[in-house]
Amino acid sequence: MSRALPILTVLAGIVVIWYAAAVWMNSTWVYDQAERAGTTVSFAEMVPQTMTQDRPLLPPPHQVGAELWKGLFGQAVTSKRSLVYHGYVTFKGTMMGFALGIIVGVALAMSIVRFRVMDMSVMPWAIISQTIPIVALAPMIIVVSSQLGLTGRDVPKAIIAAYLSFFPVLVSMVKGLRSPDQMQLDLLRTYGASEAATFLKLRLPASMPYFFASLKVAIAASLVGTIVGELPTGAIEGLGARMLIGSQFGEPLIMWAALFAAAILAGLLIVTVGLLEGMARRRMGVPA
Amino acid sequence: MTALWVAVAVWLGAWALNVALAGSALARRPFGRLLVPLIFGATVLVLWEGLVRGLGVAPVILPAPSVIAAKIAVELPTLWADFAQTILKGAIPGFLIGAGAAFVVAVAIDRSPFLQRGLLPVGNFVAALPIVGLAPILVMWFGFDWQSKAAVVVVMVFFPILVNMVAGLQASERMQRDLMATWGASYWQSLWKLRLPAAMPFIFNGLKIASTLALIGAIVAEFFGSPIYGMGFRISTEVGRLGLDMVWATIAVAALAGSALYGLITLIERWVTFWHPSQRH
Amino acid sequence: MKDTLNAHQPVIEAKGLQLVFQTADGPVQALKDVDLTINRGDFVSFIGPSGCGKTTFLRAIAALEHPTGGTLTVNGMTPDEARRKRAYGYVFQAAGLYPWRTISGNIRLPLEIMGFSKAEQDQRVDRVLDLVELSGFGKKFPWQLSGGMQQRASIARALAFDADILLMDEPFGALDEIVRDRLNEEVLKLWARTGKTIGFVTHSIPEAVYLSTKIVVMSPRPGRITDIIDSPLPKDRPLDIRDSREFIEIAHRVREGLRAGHQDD
Amino acid sequence: MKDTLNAHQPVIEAKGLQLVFQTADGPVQALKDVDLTINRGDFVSFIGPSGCGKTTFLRAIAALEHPTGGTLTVNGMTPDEARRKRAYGYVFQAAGLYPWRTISGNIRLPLEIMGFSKAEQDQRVDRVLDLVELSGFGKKFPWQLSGGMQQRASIARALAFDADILLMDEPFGALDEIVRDRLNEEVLKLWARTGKTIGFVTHSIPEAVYLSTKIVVMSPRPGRITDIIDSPLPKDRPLDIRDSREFIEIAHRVREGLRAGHQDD
Amino acid sequence: EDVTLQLKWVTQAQFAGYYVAQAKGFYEEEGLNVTILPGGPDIAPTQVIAGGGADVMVDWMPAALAAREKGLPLVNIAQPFASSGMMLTCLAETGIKTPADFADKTLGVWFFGNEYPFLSWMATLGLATDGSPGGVTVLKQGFNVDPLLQKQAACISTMTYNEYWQVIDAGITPEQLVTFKYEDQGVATLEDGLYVLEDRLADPAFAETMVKFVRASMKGWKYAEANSDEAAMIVLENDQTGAQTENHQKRMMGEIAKLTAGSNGALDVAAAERTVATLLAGGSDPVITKAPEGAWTSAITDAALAN
Ligand SMILES: Nc1ncnc2c1ncn2[C@@H]1O[C@H](COP(=O)(O)OP(=O)(O)OP(=O)(O)O)[C@@H](O)[C@H]1O
Ligand SMILES: Nc1ncnc2c1ncn2[C@@H]1O[C@H](COP(=O)(O)OP(=O)(O)OP(=O)(O)O)[C@@H](O)[C@H]1O
Ligand SMILES: Cc1ncc(C[n+]2csc(CCO)c2C)c(N)n1
Ligand SMILES: [Mg+2]
Ligand SMILES: [Mg+2]
Repeated sequence: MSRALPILTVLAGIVVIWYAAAVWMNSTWVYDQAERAGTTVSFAEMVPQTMTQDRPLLPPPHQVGAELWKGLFGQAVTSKRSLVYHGYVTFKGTMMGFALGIIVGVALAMSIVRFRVMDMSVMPWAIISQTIPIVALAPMIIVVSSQLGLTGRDVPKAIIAAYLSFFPVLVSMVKGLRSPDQMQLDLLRTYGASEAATFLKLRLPASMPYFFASLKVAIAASLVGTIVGELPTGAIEGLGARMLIGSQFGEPLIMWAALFAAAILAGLLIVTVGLLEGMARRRMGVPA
Repeated sequence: MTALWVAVAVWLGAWALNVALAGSALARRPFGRLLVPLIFGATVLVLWEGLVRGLGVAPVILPAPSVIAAKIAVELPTLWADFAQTILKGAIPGFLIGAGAAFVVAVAIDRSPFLQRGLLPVGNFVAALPIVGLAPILVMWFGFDWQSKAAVVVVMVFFPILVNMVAGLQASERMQRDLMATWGASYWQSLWKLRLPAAMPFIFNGLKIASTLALIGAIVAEFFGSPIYGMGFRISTEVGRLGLDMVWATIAVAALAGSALYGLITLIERWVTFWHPSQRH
Repeated sequence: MKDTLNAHQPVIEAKGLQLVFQTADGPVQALKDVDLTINRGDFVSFIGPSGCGKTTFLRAIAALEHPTGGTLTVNGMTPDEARRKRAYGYVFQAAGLYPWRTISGNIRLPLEIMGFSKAEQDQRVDRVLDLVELSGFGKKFPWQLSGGMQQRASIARALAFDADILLMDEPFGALDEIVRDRLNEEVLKLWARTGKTIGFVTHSIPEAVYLSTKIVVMSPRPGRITDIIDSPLPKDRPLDIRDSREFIEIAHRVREGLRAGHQDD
Repeated sequence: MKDTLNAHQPVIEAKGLQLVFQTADGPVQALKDVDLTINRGDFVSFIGPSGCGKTTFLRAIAALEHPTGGTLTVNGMTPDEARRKRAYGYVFQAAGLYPWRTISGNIRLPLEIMGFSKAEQDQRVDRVLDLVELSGFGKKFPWQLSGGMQQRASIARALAFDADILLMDEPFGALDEIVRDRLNEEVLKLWARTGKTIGFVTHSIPEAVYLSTKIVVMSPRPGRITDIIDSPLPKDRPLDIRDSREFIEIAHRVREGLRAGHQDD
Repeated sequence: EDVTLQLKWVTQAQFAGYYVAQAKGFYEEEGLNVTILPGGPDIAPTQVIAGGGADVMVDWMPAALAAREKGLPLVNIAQPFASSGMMLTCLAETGIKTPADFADKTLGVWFFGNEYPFLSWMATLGLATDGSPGGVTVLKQGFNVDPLLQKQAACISTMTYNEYWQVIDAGITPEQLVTFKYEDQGVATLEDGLYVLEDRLADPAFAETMVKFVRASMKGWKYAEANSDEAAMIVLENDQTGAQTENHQKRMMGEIAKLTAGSNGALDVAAAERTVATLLAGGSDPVITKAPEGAWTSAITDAALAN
């Protein structure tokens, strides 16, 4: 409870500000319409009209909430109109990208820590890779992967998600694998430990806190990547596709609902990773 | 096919050279630290060129680096105008505004653990909002020109910097804070003289992450509406026109600008946090 | 300074002091029924096994912890008031210098905070640098100095603003015996010269005996005072006083007191 | 173990040992012309001011640093060969337990690396836990133990695999006097029981005198040996031997040696 | 035989003919197994077909001709859309009554290969598009009509079958709008046609497959034209996002039917030549620089319509 209260308070504050902003932003349209119709509206008449527009500039919370509710619970979860279904599609993509990102990130980190030449040549380019807008590469990733015979849309989506999520893992793992101090390393040297033993018994366990800390960032990045990837892969399904269609067909509420569904999914994923982290930390003897 | 084998040979040779360089004394000097990644980058380009030529990849799918370089040379004025629009008007002001706002908010909520515990989880949440969902909304609100791009950037960089700032403000050691207390220092005195300097390594960490986000944000936002120049406009338009050489030319500019921004922040970091153990070895 | 004359006037008075920390595993009684009076100009050492509450008591005096029972007054005020009147110089176990400031800058910091004029700051920094034999090192950064030098800088910092009460928490823990001896001598000289009231935590029996007019032996679980030994040694103490019969006797008494506190381990 | 009989056979021999570190500010001569022979079963303490090269010398013996001049042999081999033969148990100043392993897990670590069988591992862990009086704490994590207990665990870890040579770098630096006394007694007992050759770094003169058969006094800039004192104390040493005349004399000689090394400060 | 069709945009009634052909089994009757790939904002059909990701694609003729000039030998094999649905929709309140009034106004345009008709038109009107005074200011409009509703642009590009109705739905009456159809301005260019790569067409087996494909597709289109509501529902079933509405698709299908009316699939060469002429008329910066050769063939439709 003591953890929820501050969050609820902040959320309440946001809702209040949001309503105020909704009235303010949507009023333009109300006044414009009145002017086109040659009538005038008073403030008191205007306010209710800002709450129910089909194409609000900023839909008030209850409109988004209602649309979200309808999307989540208004039909069977297997229906293509269900946000649960599309959320699941996005979730699947996210997990594939996440797994790929972890594998690539960890593998690169291991070779960077092991080989100086990898550190010197690859690390700067890993940073540069993140300055390239992935959306620019997306179409090429699709075409190239279809040329390689991967016609499904899952693989390119996962590649795009992994492109964003490998980086935090890489950076943290490099830090983590290098976190053992000289004394801890020297200890193993006095035992005449092999390099493999040093890695397994010292570097890897020492990197775990860094690893888990990076997972929260990486899973959020992977989700963003998946949603980005859902546009150029044909905008067939998934939350990204719903956002696009909502925008394209003048249904901002569909877009807002998809956006919030994505945020909820992000929240769930981050919390799940946090729980896993907690479990792992307890197993590794970290004080609560 | 020969082009491919030549490229592979060059790749192997350059890699061997890099292995030797990385092991040599040169690797410890700034020149060597620059040289090795540059050689690596060059070999990637050679391999790319070899692949494209050797396998006869269509230029509308992946142009060769030489073609891209030629395009850059011809299109410099356009590339510059795009750069000015997207980076100078969109990314950098957005970055500065976002960082400034994060700074102010961090200091404002610093005294309230309650607000922090409320705001930071919500912040994490917002930070995970996909930019492709936000961008159309912000374009709708702030118009087509750079203002909406700057707004996207503000939203994207705000939370990473805020989270790091808040963590940084708590980074001073208890003993260091207790010292301030024994001297009867006021809140602002201990903020300026202790907690901000101690927070600097964290703040720069946040700024570095935010710098790449700023670039991506400004470019992607242009996909959802823009004037007819700008790097995002160029990329999205030229893909549709099969002008892949121009797309890659713009990507090259983006990578260059991103690295420069990142490098600049790293330099300032080195200058400001000279005292931090990570900066001296 | 003004009241240096009326020595033996109580400066710090603790009566039935209690301090309980609320932790996740339940309450920890760090201090229990502590009664102690420290007079102006006293040099009081606190000695006792790890976790017996030495640090906690010093921190309570400096208003860094708040007692949960009993009374504690400093110059007749609450510790918090005394803190705001800038009554304390505090030296922590680790030097705790701010790495982004030079040695001078570190020493100047409390002076800036207390609003001394620029000229006054310069003059005081020079004076205390001299006092701890660090003249010429003012422009260095902390990490450019050895541990012992850092520790001396942190003492200089606590001396710069002439607080009446100097609290030192194991200031020489990290130093080797020779450097330690030398700093011990210097602290004594300084104390003689300034007439400050000093509270000093240490793990070393000889150090406690050598320095103090009063040795407080503490024991843990819960932290309490088991013995208070008033030293009969003269104020003027050459280093070889440590080979004297009196010295060895006091040391013995302290050791016995400590051993008693350890019995329940 | 096999050679316990032929004591007084040289185990570690240094001749004209030099060790220069190349640093950004130029070379640092950490060891200069060090000549020292350590025999099987010796208990050798190294004492000297901070930075005089004690740690460096110990690390050179364990092949953690490589001398830049002179010769150094361990059991007639190079230190590196001896390391691969697992000749060393090394105890660092801080306990250096791996926080993600339990106490047992930490002690088991060298055994795993050296390929002992599971059963053998269990048996040895139990034995050394018993030896340092930590039976029952095997399942705890390091942070659940006090500093002294952690230090004992790290000694147990170094003992588990029965290396001939035990190197200890200020193992009790962080402990209070009482705990330290107790551990000193225990190290002595252990040494007597196992006949190991021990190299021991300390800052404390009484500790050095109490423990050693040979005390090596070092002085800095550049690090060199200024005095080697063979202790006439008997092998069996109750704690109160420290009040004996002989003890105080050796201590005095060590102090003088140290002071001489400090003169150039 | 497997055929992969790459659409130019997301699943909607604009592509009803193909979905109908599939749903009604027309492809199956021809022995074809057709995969329909929807497009999206980042999918350039020309790039997909160049990369071998599709056998045949739907695109506008200007984009196909521009790609041909870039070295991608696309050939039009059929033209289901007889007329153009593109127009510029303006707010009356901006005072725009004729194209002459565009000067110094802000106009929203789609890019990504959809900008060619607009650029040609402006060139014909003699209006500069680089923002210089006396010309027009061009915005790259996103996927929706917001720029008009928010008055960020005086006019935006709309399709008769989609965006125009969204403006109306948003609450703006037709009287408050002024529209300029490209068709009426004499600058119409051919829209959705079917394109394949020239070298593949040389393979008689592939050509034969395309004949079957075009025949079935046109059958689908004619069915859709005649059964507009049913066709819309078929499209709706194929929309996997579940975000499309019946309302939208039925209305879109109604409008699409007007554009496909009169086409049996065979390309009207006159219309194609008019398109080329329009594109060549770009003044200093024409969309294409010379009249293409072999950019369309009637061989497929001739064979398809023969029996
Ligand atoms: N902030 C705190 N929260 C909870 N318990 C605390 C806190 N600070 C100290 N304690 C507990 O209070 C007791 C006394 O601690 P204190 O630091 O005063 O011991 P000490 O005598 O200074 O020991 P040492 O010689 O190891 O420095 C210990 O049991 C300690 O664990
Ligand atoms: N890796 C290194 N690189 C450069 N100089 C070093 C290195 N290790 C030690 N030194 C220097 O060598 C000298 C001896 O250091 P060493 O650690 O052996 O001293 P010590 O006697 O153990 O001191 P202390 O009592 O403080 O532990 C010092 O001047 C130190 O600065
Ligand atoms: C990036 C991009 N933006 C807009 C369109 C718009 N567009 C062109 S044709 C068409 C079909 C009619 O609805 C639509 C919407 C696009 N294709 N690509
Ligand atoms: Mg303490
Ligand atoms: Mg040392």
